[in-house]
Amino acid sequence: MIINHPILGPRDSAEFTYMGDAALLDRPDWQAKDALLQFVDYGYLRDNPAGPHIELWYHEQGDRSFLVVTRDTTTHQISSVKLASDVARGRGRSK
Amino acid sequence: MSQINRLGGGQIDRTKTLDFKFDGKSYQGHDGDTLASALLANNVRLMGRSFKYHRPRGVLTAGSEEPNAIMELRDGARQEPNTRATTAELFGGLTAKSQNKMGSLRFDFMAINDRFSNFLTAGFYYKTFMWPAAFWEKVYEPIIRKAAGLGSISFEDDPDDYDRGFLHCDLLIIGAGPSGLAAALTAGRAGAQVILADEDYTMGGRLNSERFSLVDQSGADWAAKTVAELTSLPNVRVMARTTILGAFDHGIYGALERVSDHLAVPEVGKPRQILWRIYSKRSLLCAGATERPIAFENNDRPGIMLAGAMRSYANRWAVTAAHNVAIFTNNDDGHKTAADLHAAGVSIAAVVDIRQDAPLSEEYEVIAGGQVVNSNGRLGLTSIEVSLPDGNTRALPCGALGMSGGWNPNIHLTSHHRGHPVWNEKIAAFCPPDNGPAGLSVAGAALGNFTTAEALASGACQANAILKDLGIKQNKVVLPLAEDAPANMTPFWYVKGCSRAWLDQQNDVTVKDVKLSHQENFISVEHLKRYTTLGMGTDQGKTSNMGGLAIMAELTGKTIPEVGTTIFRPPYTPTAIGAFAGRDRGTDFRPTRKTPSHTWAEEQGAVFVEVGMWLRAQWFPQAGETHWRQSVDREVLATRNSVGICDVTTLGKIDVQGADAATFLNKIYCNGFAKLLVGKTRYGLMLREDGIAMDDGTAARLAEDHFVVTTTTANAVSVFRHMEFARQCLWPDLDVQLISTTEAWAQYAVAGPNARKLLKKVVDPEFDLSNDAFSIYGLRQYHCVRWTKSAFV
Amino acid sequence: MRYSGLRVLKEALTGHKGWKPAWRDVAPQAHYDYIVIGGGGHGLATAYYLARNHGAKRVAVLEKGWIGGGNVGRNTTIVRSNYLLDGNEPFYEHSLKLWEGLEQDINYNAMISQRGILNLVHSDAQRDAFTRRGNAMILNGADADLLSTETIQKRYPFLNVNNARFPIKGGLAQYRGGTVRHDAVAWGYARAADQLGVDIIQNCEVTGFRIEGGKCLGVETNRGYIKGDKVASCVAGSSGRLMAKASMRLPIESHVLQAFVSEGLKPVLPGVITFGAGHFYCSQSDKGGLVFGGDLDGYNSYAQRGNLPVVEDVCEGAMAIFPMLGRVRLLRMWGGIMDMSMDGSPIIDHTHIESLYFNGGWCYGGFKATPASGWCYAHLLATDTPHEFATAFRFDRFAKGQMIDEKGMGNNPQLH
Amino acid sequence: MHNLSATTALGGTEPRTEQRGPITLNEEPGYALASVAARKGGERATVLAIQRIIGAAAPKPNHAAGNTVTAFWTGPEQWMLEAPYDSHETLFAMARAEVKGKASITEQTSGWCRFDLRGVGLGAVLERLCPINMTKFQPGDATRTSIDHLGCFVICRALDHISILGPRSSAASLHHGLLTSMRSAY
Repeated sequence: MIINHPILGPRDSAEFTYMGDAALLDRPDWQAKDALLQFVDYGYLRDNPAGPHIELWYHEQGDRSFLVVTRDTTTHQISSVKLASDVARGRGRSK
Repeated sequence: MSQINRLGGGQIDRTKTLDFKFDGKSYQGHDGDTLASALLANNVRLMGRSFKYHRPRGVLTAGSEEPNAIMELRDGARQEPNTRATTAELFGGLTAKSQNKMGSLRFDFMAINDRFSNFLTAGFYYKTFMWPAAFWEKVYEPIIRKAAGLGSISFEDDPDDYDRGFLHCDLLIIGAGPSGLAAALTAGRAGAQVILADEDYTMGGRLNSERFSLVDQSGADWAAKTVAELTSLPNVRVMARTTILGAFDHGIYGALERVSDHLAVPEVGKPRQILWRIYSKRSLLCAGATERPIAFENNDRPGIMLAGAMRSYANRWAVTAAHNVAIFTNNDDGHKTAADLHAAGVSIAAVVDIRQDAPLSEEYEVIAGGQVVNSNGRLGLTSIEVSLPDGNTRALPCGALGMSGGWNPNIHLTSHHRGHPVWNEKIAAFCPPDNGPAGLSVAGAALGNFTTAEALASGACQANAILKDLGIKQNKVVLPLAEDAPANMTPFWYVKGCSRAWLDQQNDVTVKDVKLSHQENFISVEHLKRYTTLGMGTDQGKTSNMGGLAIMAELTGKTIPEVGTTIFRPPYTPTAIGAFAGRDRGTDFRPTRKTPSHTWAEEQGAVFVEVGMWLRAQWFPQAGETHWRQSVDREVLATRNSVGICDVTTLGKIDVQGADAATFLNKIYCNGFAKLLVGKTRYGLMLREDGIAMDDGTAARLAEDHFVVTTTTANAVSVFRHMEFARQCLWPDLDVQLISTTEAWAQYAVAGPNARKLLKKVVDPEFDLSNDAFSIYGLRQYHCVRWTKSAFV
Repeated sequence: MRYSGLRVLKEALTGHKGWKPAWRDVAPQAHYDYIVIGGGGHGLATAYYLARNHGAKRVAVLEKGWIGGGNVGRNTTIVRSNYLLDGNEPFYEHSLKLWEGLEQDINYNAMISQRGILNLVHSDAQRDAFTRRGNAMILNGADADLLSTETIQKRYPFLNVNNARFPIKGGLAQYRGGTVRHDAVAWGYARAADQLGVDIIQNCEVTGFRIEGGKCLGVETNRGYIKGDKVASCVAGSSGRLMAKASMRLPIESHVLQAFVSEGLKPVLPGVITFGAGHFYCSQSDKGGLVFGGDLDGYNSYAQRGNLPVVEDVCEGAMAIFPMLGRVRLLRMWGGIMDMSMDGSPIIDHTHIESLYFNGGWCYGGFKATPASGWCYAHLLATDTPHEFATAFRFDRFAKGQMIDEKGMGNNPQLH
Repeated sequence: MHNLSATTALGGTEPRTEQRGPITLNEEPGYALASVAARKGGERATVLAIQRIIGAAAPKPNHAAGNTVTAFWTGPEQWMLEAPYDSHETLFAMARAEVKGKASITEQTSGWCRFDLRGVGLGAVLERLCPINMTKFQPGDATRTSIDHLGCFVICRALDHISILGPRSSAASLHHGLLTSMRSAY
């Protein structure tokens, strides 16, 4: 597969390590009242869609960027690639 | 002259005579021959035995779709089972052996199976061999296993090297027949980065197999001239002997280049084969078409082959399988073979055409409305039986028979992404699916454009469409005028009433087996394939599948497209495991990581242990020590009583800097680091998100905003990955910078009561190693050396 | 109709006219006691054991395509019970025992071939781990044998013991492990179930569940609504897709695993051999092809095909231990959808929806589990209590911290 | 204490040189390395500091720049500085002084081994090593990719001169891989 890195351009996916569903960005607040329940959900349940899947790829053999990739799991076609740090900020993550 | 079946003309170099051996017997061929053409030239028709019934087998095709003429090529460690004689280039000194036989090829004791074929029908083994239960592994299975399989291996290590590589292009053209060459000219002259790959050693495809001319030159000459021009273009890479074996995601193709297979031994330092990973923006499949046989009783004897292959042998290799040849056809193309062979001086026994309105010939007999219903000849064809339109049967002596049942486009790569082929009624064949691999277009015969003129035009046209998509200025190439005869064809799959009519010649699947499969409810094409093994041989059913589908359609009262087809998977042709592995074998299987003291440790005779690719000195045996415990006990005691050193460079080391470095470490470790004093080290435990321990190590604070973290050797990579995840995905606004320094710093642990004493010897006196100055978990930096003191090793 | 050598003889002499369909093609009825969704190995085995062990009468197996078309039709055919953890080992040992008597039980020769499985060891740590595992196996009634390098070299002289990046330092053998003709498992169970009255319905795709008041009443299909007293999902890699129709999220990701077969060869390998320092395992089929595989491609996929890097990785493993295979050709590669669970172990359990049951999360170990999976799932469906060998395969084990994580990889489905 | 002798990454006291056809392969031990990573809010200052250090604009992604001291881009807001060891033993300290706390500097000297390939026709060697599109790899281009399982930096110094930096501990494996490619290509 080819991942079109937002900074570096098209790169072979073999340079990357797959890190799973990008829902992992939405790490629950560990101080929430129902933190345990939320962490079970966060840690163990997945949408696992047959279709567009938003997922994390780590450019381990490249520039070490985490990317958020939208890829169709039935065709492997990739429709969007973003820097994970940008996406994380967009989802309200900061410090 | 021994090559009694050699004709005039052809594209072989008669000035170069090559000696070779088949089953121990010496023969001669010429440069440009394949093993198959050279054997045919020497009147060798019997080349193998079938899988199940051990029926005599001769060559069926002239290409990589060959199911029958498969052999053990070469000797010793280079013995190569199941090699197609039809694609093996002849070289001086080549040796080949027939396979899957007991005794000699002519007298194969296993041919007894053929007598029992009535018992050995499709799937018979699922119904028996169950009693007594213990007999399966002990008795039945060993017999079956010994009988099964085709070629054998040498059990010696493959002595040749393999390599891998990466190529990029705007346009990958797969196949260098008329459509591929026209496309390459179009795109190449337009300046696009083009790769043109063909599995054959001579490019040109069918142009090399036909007699017609392109205006004033032969097809082969035009192909050679075109290839020469393409080779001269710096933006075109012409790759002969290169099979595109699979279409992978996003325009990536696997390609196998056979660098040295046409040589007795690879040149020193050169690989036998290279597996290229080709990154293409667009690709164009110009893989041509494969002719279909027609099933009739005993249609599997040596000498019975595809009519188009006969034409290739005659026109390209100047060879005929026999001097008296018959043709069985349902289309006009079969007549071309008769005409070409006749022109080459081969006598034509008759052309048997199932069509009442078959074109007639003044040169030889054409039996219109006839059918070949049986054949004779123990180890090779001697005659055929033909049913005439008037109901009578006539015997026709002949040494070879060409079958032409129409052509199937070579659409294999288009279904590598599981796209389902689409039926084309006009040519009665499956054509490329609409949902083939993104970026892959198809041209020429692979698209069902069977005439040369159509193929040339479609290649150029598709190339221009691709150039347009790529934003490259299109280019009008003037193509030579070429034959444009329509391929009149009446679909005809098998002769009615036959039972032992072979569909899959390698696996011995007959019309009868398809009928049984249907009777037992194995009707889905996938069930048919799996139950009968139709199309599961080394040829993957390139010549056999269609017949089975057509018969199943008839049995179920459905149309062929309703029955459907199994789809093709990579590789296009079987590919050496060694090639996929490339140079990653033996001690080069994976990189080795060595510590700074590795050479010293080797000199001390260390025994190494493998940890995370590192070689770590485990213990240092001394003279007289025979068991590892003796060495280890001695070393432990020495450390306990005095001092020991250990190269712990293999531990992961990560530099953590930034205003929020301490906050960051607080988040990823169980332990707190915010309050760690500068100059101190603290043990840290890292957990996974599910609360289970992930790694442990120490973090040393070099400055308010600077830590060095150590990890275990095995987890160095995954801990760094986890920290990057935390930094980029969880807390993207923390001011933290991470960089691995595992490689940049050597690291030694010094332990034991005399550790301080030892340090004093290597450190300049101004460095205070007293307990007050250098206490537990203390840390000092001195020149380019950092010292930490910890109770954790 | 019973299969036997005598019967084959008789049919051979009478033109094979007497063979009957291995299973009937039937149209769906309006109502079943049990609806098993998925005509793969596990689904067919479940239906068979429902009828055989529990006397269930009205059982339907709904298959969206052709039976045996999922992972039972494309796997590397290995059976074994060499597990470490208590939640797993008794279950897989039960499965192996069922394999051992399967052919006589279902009157179908699935060519269960116990030629042994050997896991190679390449480091001291690995030897320790395999020693522990071998002991766990023996404690659970399975067989295990720790082999020295010398024994391995003697028995498998063609293995690359020394001239390797990762020299072989021993191995763990299970002699009762081996291979099975995978397609025949589906066909054999289908035929046996059919003979007990089970309806096997091909080309019948479940498009939705009818759920009212927290209870599942039946399934919508492309061939109409079918009422079912108990509805059992058993669709392996398609679990995520199917259960989403019941609005369930699962502790499962679907990944692609590729497998490979070589051209046919005269006997090369005596059993199954796995390479411990890379990702590669290999056996030889009765037909002569080397059947081999390795690691997952490592990304979510329902596409049933993989990519080159893993093909190369697997062949590197092959060449690392069998340098004699360099000139053997890879004939065909294919990809299956693996229902990778969060701890690498399966689920056989009720769902939170009444009358709706779930069997899945087999990762790439589902084939060897086929008989026991069917056996235990049938038990759960018939009795509403988990079978004693499958009590650990619960949905709630993640929330309760009772994961069955053989590899200790945690919730990284692609690493199990 | 200071009675130490330096060895190269390949373990010798002298750098290794190999020749095959038109291509030369040299082990290049004599370079100091330091990494630069901008701190939050210090991005602009870091770029300017690099410009002062290398005498050229800080290289953009996929690029290298500079003369005696060079820099190549290694990641978002991250660079590696490289300079001859003999003249720039204190590259780390110098960089640290120059960035004035706006960037994190890490000593990387000897963390990476460097091999230089020189000669006409380097494409044929490189295409056997890594997926870089060699028809487009121009002087000033620099990237990180995987070579024989090793994460390496590849820097095009000139059309006939390419540097490869790999992890020091695997220098022997990398060197062997480069040599194998040279033999396969020429």
